Amino acid sequence: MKATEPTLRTFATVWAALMVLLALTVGVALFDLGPLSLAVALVIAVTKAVLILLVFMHVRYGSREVLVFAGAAYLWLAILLVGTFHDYVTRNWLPGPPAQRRQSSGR
Amino acid sequence: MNDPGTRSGGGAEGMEPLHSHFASREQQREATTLGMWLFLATEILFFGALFLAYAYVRWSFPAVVQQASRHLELVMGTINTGVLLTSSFAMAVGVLFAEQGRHRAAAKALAATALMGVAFLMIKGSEYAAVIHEGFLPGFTANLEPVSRPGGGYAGLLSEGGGPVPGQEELFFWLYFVMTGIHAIHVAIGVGMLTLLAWWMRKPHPASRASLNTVRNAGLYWHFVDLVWVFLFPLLYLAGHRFQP
Amino acid sequence: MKFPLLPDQASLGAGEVDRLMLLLLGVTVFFLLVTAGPILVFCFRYRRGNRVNRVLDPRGGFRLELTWTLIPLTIALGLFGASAAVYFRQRHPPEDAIEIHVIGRQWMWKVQHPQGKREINELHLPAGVPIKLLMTSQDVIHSFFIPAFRMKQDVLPGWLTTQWFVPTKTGSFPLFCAEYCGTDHSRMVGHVTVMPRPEYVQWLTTGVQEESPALAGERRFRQLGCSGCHVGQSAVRAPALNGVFGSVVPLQGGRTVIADERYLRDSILLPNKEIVDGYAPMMPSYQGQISEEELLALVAYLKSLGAGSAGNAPGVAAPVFAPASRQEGGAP
Amino acid sequence: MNALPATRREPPEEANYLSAHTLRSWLLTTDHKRIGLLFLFGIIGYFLIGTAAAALVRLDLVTPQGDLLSAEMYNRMFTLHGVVMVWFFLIPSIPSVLGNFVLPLMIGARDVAFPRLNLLSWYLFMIGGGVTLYAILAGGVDTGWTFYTPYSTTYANPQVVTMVAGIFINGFSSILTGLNFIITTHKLRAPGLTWFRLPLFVWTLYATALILVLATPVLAMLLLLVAVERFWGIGVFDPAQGGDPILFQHLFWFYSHPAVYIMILPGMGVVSELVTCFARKRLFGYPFVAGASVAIAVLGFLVWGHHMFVSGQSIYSGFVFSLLSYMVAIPSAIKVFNWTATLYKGSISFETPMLYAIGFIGLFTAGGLTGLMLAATAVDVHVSDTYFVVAHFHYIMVGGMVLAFMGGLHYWWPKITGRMYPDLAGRLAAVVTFIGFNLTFFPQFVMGYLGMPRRYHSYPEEFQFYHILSTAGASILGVGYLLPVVYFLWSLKRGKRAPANPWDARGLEWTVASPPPTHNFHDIPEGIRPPYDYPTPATPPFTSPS
Repeated sequence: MKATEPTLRTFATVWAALMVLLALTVGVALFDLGPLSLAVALVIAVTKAVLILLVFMHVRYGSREVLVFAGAAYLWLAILLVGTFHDYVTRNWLPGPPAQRRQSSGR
Repeated sequence: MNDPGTRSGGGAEGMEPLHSHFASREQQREATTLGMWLFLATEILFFGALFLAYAYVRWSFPAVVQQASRHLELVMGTINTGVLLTSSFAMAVGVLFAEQGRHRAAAKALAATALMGVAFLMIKGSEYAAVIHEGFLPGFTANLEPVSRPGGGYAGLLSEGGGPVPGQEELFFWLYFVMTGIHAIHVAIGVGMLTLLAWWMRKPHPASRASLNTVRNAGLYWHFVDLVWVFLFPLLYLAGHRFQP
Repeated sequence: MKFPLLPDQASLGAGEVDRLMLLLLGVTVFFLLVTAGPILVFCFRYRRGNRVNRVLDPRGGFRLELTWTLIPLTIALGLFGASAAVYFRQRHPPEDAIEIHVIGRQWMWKVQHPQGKREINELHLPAGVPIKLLMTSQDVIHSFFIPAFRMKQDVLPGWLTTQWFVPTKTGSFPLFCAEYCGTDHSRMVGHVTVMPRPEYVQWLTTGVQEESPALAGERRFRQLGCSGCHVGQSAVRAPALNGVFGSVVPLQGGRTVIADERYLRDSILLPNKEIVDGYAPMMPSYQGQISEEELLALVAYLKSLGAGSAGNAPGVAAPVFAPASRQEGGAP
Repeated sequence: MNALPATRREPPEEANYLSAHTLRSWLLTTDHKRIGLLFLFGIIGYFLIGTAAAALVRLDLVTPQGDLLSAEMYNRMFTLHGVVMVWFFLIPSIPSVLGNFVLPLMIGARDVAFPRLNLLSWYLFMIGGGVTLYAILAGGVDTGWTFYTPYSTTYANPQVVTMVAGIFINGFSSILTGLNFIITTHKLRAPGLTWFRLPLFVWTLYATALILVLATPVLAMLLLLVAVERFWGIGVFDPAQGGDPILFQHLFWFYSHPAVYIMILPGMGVVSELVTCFARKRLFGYPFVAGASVAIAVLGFLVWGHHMFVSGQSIYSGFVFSLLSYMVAIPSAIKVFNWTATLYKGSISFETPMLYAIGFIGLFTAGGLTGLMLAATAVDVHVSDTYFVVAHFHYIMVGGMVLAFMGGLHYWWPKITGRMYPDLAGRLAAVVTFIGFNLTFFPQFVMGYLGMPRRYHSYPEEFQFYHILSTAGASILGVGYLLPVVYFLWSLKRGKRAPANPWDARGLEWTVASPPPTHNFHDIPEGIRPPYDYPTPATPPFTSPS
């Protein structure tokens, strides 16, 4: 944890970084990267979010409890998403007997 | 806020009246900050349920989401994100000035943040108008007459270009309007709060109603609203690649 | 006023579920004895005013805690394993089961046998033969529940669910709707009548002769113009449907899915949900134009198209799917 | 509970938190003790409404064809029973009544962290309740308390949105209470009161507050989406649009299963207090019981899928949720074993609170173990949506939570009102409740396994015998609930004046007068003793790993 309190300059640099990341995410999204495009967009969004959380919201300069509370909220969001999605992902893994799952002759 | 139980001291401390049941200002500040963070935790999960609905639609209809996402106003969305990020910067500066006791500068910064919030809402409004005008408001045609939907099939969108037939795009645009709508409501609440705070802080007398903790909490709330938009923007606007080689 | 404790065991699976239930009952009685027993003894022995040795040895606390954490943990894992095995069998229909279509709608069950015979709130079954129910709903969520078979499965609108059983005991057993579905949820009941096999075959031929779902499906297939794209060398590129049922279909975006009844049904109503790799999403949605019965009939017809048989039905093009190179192992 | 006239022969009371009697002093109070009482009035009212609906349902079920109510009215009654009991009695009762009253006293604080938010929580509770009552009077809702789509969004009658709004508002009351308790426990503990010296009731309230804060927002969004789908006609739960009714069930049970832990955890905390006080003995394995409380709160969030084994959810998810449901049973088992061990070599007296506590341990264990049967996917396929499930959750809710609430209310009644209630009448009520409860709900287990479905207005004849037994039990249970109302009201006027520590219990709340002064402690208590250090012969001082 950086002990020193944030100054105007820190905020300005973070602001600039956010603007660059915004331009980056829009630029990257113009091209078709297939499934990768979602991953890149999310990575950039998470970095922007972490920047805002740490500097603008003083998580970095506040007490450790704040970090625990913020982390817990995102962890619970992850529980909701993962818990629901392991249903959607596996819903089509049909329990059909092996014969039923043979491969159809390709083109 | 000052209720009977507070003992307000002078100077910068005046900005932070101590309530009776707290032992010290330090304890009170930590308690209010933690309390605000807990409230933000509930907001994260409140929006989280919506993001789950988005994840379901994107998982079930990937092609549709890509097609429909291209019909959103990318330029307006990008400007809006820029405006909100800048307002977050202004908010952080405002809180910094308040902590340094420079009331007038803090009031101006808060007013600037509120102004940018209003700008965000106006851009959002015009974006809605544009999208509705193209007939993408689910359940309505371009000139807003309700469409009787046997089972979600309305002529509108995309069928002329041989693209996916309507029915599931309504889900994407429904998500678009619900997610950005609820976010816009939060922005509006934030703007209202910030204008009130800026008004209270412009005259620096000790018993001013805007205590330092309130300003800090307003800052946390505003940064959170910006945080939600940071995720909303790519998921809704950048779902489909725009550049056709 | 007879008051039975166990419902009749009328299906192969019923005995298994009852045995598992008795095991769980045993565990419950064991834990009740291990807690309520000592509590009653301590309450009596250590009641206030009763002069008895109360010197307490504080050691051994942690070891005791460990024992009554690990023992319940192992028992719990054992119970999970036992029930998971039975559940796995409960949800694995054999391939040669007789498929009966069930459609739930607000406050009645409509049943259709593969030979075409229809029933309302009644289900006649042959004994000793595996039966697979293919179920969907026309409005809200229902649940096809036969206590005697210990079997239940929710019936969802817009989704196809299945359940299977092997009726053993002949007789008539109650049928309930178990998921709350509105005002007359409690009147959505009926009877399941299990008959010896020859009697069932004979029963099928009585009453009005109906067209079998597969034939009705083929008629509807042509009426709706599906054959225009999916059959023969048509100008429009659409996947041929011969032998599609049960095969692994590679989708756009790299995922693959098994072409089961649900996939066939979804492809008709929500064509752009799972688009086959290498094809443009141009199939129109038939939402609102096909009733649930016709949908099930179409699914039955598509399944009859060379499912398992090597030869092509006359006039139906060879199966056309993505290149064989995109091979994945069979679904787990 | 308005004026407390000092009768002639008793000395005039010195000023305490009940002294001011103006309406404004009640409706604008920020004193956690008064807000606790305000909540008590609220939940008693809603409990009566919920019980009335239950009585109508039970009477209607006496005959197979259900002669008392029409099918439509029956559906409205069980929905009313579900909604009012879950959101307006079970969830707020122990945290908002006993918790609000006792938590600051137990940790040596003058009040909760945000007193004004605490009052706002009560107002939101009453407004939410009012809106729900309006929805009931304006025609009622027949979707069941679960509001499953697409029935609730496309087929149910128009009052659904009003009731959903009522529950939405009430949700924020839960969030504010939870938020208040977490910050109070973190920040306002008396100096020297470390986490491992806190009474168990504070631990369970903290764990409950975690769930309140982390689960309720998902319910709020879900109800908002249901309302949006009813108005707009389009929504992500509508299968015709490609939506998924099972997505609704995922979001609903993500809230509702942790909600059942919101209901039971405070009850466990109360029982830990009662068992230690009336056995005059330290709690056995304090750190394990405290850890188990938080473990239940956290694990409770992972298991919601066991409500959906037959709902069309994927089989493999069923295995995952079934395994996790077995894991969540372990902390509850640890708690029950530790209570049993606490009774060993104690000197046990059987006042009313202790009877309720022992009743709780027995019935909660039975309820919890039938939960193991439901977590077994294979058995759940047969018993899901039958009376077996109804019996299971009533064993936990009524057998567990209501008994613990009654026990806690009797235990802290002298502290709240300054009056003693007649103990003999209390014991009678406890025994009558225990008998009535078992006669009501045990036959439902048998009926459930026989296949009697839930929410049925009319049923086949062979179940009538069990229904009659259950209705008979319900009437006894009704008597068991009415008795305390009688002697509690009696005790307000003519009860013996309660000393500061009637049970000679340990804990900071017993060091202040009863009823306590407005600001709880004249000066913040120092020299905190380890929790429950009851003197027992030749016991070396308990060294808690603080």
